[in-house]
Amino acid sequence: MTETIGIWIAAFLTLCMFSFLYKDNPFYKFAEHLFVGVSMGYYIPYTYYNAFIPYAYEPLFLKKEYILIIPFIIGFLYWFRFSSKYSWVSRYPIAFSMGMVGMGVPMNMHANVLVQMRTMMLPLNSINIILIFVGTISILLYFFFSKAHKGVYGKFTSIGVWFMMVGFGASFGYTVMARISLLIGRIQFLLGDWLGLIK
Amino acid sequence: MKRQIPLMIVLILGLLFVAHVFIPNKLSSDYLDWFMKWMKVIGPFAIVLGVFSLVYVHYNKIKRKAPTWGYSIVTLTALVVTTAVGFIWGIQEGTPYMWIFKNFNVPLGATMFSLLAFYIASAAYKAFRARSIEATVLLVAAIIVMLGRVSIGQAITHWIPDITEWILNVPNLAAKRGIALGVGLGMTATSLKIMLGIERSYLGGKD
Amino acid sequence: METVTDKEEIEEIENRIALYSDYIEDKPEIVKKANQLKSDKERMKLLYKTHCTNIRSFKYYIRKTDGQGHFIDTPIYTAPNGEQYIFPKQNWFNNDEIITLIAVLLFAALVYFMIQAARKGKRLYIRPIAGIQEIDNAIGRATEMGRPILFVPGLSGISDVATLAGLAILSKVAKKAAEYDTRILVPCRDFIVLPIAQEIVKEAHYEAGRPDTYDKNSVFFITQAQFAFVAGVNGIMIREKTATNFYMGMFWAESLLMTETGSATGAIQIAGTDAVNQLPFFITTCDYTLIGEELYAASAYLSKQPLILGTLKAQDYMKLLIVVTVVLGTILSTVHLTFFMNWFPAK
Amino acid sequence: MKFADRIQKVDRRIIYVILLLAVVLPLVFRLGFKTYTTTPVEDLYRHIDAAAGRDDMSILMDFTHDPGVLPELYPMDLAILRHCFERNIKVFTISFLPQGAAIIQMALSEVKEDYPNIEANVDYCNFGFKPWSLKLPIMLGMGDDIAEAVETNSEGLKLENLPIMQNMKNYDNIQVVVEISGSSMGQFWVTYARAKFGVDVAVGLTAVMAADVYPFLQTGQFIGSLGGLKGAAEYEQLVDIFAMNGEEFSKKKARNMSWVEAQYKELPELAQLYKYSKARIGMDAQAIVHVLIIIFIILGNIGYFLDKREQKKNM
Repeated sequence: MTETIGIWIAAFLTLCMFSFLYKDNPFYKFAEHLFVGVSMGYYIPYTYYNAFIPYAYEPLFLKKEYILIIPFIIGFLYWFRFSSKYSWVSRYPIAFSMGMVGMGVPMNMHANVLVQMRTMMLPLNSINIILIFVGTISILLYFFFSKAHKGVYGKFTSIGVWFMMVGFGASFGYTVMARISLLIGRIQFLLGDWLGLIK
Repeated sequence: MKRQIPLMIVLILGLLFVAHVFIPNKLSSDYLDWFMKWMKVIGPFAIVLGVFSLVYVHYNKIKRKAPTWGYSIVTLTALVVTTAVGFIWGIQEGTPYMWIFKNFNVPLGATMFSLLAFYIASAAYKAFRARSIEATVLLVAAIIVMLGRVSIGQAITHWIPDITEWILNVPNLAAKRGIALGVGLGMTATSLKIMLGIERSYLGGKD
Repeated sequence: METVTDKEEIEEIENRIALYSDYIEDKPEIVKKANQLKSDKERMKLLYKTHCTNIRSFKYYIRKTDGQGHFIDTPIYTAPNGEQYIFPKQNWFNNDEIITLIAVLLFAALVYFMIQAARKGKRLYIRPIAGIQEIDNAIGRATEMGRPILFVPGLSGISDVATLAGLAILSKVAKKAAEYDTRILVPCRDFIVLPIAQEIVKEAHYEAGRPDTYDKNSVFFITQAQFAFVAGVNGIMIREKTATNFYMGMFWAESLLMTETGSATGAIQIAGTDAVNQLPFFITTCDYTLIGEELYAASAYLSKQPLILGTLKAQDYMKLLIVVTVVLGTILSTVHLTFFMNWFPAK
Repeated sequence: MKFADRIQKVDRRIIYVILLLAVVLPLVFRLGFKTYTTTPVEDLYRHIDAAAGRDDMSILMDFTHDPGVLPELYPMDLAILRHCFERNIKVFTISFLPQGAAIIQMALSEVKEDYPNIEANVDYCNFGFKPWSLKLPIMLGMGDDIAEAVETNSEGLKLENLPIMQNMKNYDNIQVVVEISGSSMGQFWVTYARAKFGVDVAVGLTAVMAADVYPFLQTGQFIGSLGGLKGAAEYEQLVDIFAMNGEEFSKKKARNMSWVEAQYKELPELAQLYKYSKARIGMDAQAIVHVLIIIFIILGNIGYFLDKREQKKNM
């Protein structure tokens, strides 16, 4: 019973969303605002049960690790964000959590730059590897802004544009695919779970 | 006090984290353990920011009777009801809370972006133009990939999936690597600027 | 407590005591040592420490295999002092990461000094970007047609670099528009971006010497909701018949909806974003698109803001270094000298 | 009105209706196209399959996605879980989004229906939701000790006491981390977990991101990837023709279409359920719509060029 009611509600909300295709209307607006509320309302109990209880409450109050009172208080400082006078206090927890960017510096360099560089230095022994090499170098030089694109250099960097356009084309094709997949998913729901036309 | 100390905290913790990456010593892993433990306590409090600003925006709308304020009531009611259900009946499988997720969150979220399929179809017809040679190359590559990823491409000739694979593995790879290297440097630069206190917009506020 | 009187029981207990004392006597040094300690806590500490050392100690031998199930083993390695277990030593530096350290130090120095140099007003060259010429032409066209210009500074907030770059470009576009006396419309989605954009447009009118033409209502907030915002922007394009549309900043899935309407109304459209996934849509629907970092470069070129300019330059030099290194490494590896390549991490 | 104008000025609602038909018709009247598999998907399948039957190896699935991308990613969730349960592979699940935690529960209960012998905390363990702000602490902490970093499972039980954890210590016991998401979360795993601890990472992505991961596939930073509905359909097929039919994986066989066809005929009943072939059925509609979109692009451009020529003539 609840299952059926659920499916009908879901179908109704799906149609509300689709009604935006005709034009912006109260049904769509209702669904949109409902979505915002439900998503946030969903977040609170989850965080409470799965994060606050095991990580903050239990160690401090049940295991009595009293040193954790300090981060507990720092966490509370987030609340000051909404006071116009003391909003600067909330910078302390933000700053504390920002400390981790330090790790991002070498790790990003390592994973996103150096590892990629290593793979770029493969021996040029096949046509594809040569193409990848030329493409990557020419794109890097295209985004090198300290020299004007003129003469042979300009010609070389314009190769980069061709490579990029093919790459963007691939993304474009895939993006089209993604959007259509989402629609297919919704239609599968409407036809299958709701109307029972597909089995 | 208002700005300098938070910046110092970021700098000191940040430098210690840089050191942590390079130093495989027990001291360094103890530092990480300490930070994690504290961060796990601080982390959950951050949710307050999101909830508060949402409530604040909609409460204000209702108070000022701004246009479409009625919908703000919908948002706030949904927020309160969902939260209450979660706290009263719990959040495990089979509770009303999960029922709300399945029948409200899922259809609303999934449908929102499926609208884009319609927009893409109409844009394909009305706006995707081969305005320049570059745009033409882009469109041709896109068409090949679109055909190559579905069975019809395979049915026409096995060359289409093969060329698709080649496009993805060679020119696409080169393009994405060139761009990713730039992005990688950009991310490193942003992290550096935050750590060194050059970039401070995340702190918010004016003073 | 009860007293044991039965003879057999006494015997058994005595046996057991004897057994345990033997056991302790025979035990390794460590148990004896622990036994001598006074408190339980200290005893546990010592045992735990030994436990940790022991589980991290290893024996080594080398196995050579042909990958088809045949193999030969060497005898277990024995150190000169006869010890077979080896305990790893704690290092103070991870030698595998030395190249990362060098790269990070180099890059950090570049970023720091380039931003300082830009702040001191040092002239840092940036090549002219093709799109900038197009921006001028597009403003000129709107003036000729006597229709307004639309400028969307992205949908994201102020912490996004793209938004900052977009706003820097807005300041130049607004100034040009003020000089030509062409109306400019700036719809915003973010509460914090709104006042900044207003300030920028106002400033631009003053700079152009036409404070009288500044209209506060031309920079306005529509709504936070992603798709509703776009619906609002589309309405403006159709009602106001904008001649030129600029999209500069961060865009998400909604990008396509705006540019489609713009192309239907026949406006000239110029876009710039670092959202890689939206770039293909902009390229096929707009007349000119600033791709990725070109957006930063254009804004640095136009505004000379030290933060953007300095970072851009630092990244530029780093890129040059990458190109040189990679070309060198590739030449070496092609002639089978792989030592250089192997300095770089593989994982 | 001229031809060029007429093609350019079609009402958008007509286009919408045509699109809708192109989706609905193939779903109702099934076409039954067979998909073909690609290297990144096969690599992931093989890699996961290597942990079959071992109790000191597991895979970690990170469900950091929300309902917005479910149609693309949910078939992947089901297919990978089914593969693991069928082949007796230990699975950990985690999510850094609260919505993701609910999706884990949905997926687990849906697949578990068909595998009554699979037991929670013995054959799989759901870590549940961990807050976004803790993603790095947990990711890095697991390199040292999973039980210590994650602490509790979704029911609040301490990990160290669970049977599944007896032989699991850290990333050495994780065959592969499979990040299923519509964001660049996979990069985090590569940048932190892989760079520091060397754990293998693979991704299941929405198609929007699918083309961007190729550089990382070449470097081996991702050992495999599933791209969008197509990737999900391929994985479904691999699970069916190999795991469900009790065959060992072989790339040659997977690429041999007539062998694949023959395998389809021998499928056990369990594999023929609608929920396990959702992605492949969807791909039929996908094929038709792709062709439709291509026709739209070509028609639109014809109109555009005719128009342009007209304008030149008039000048």
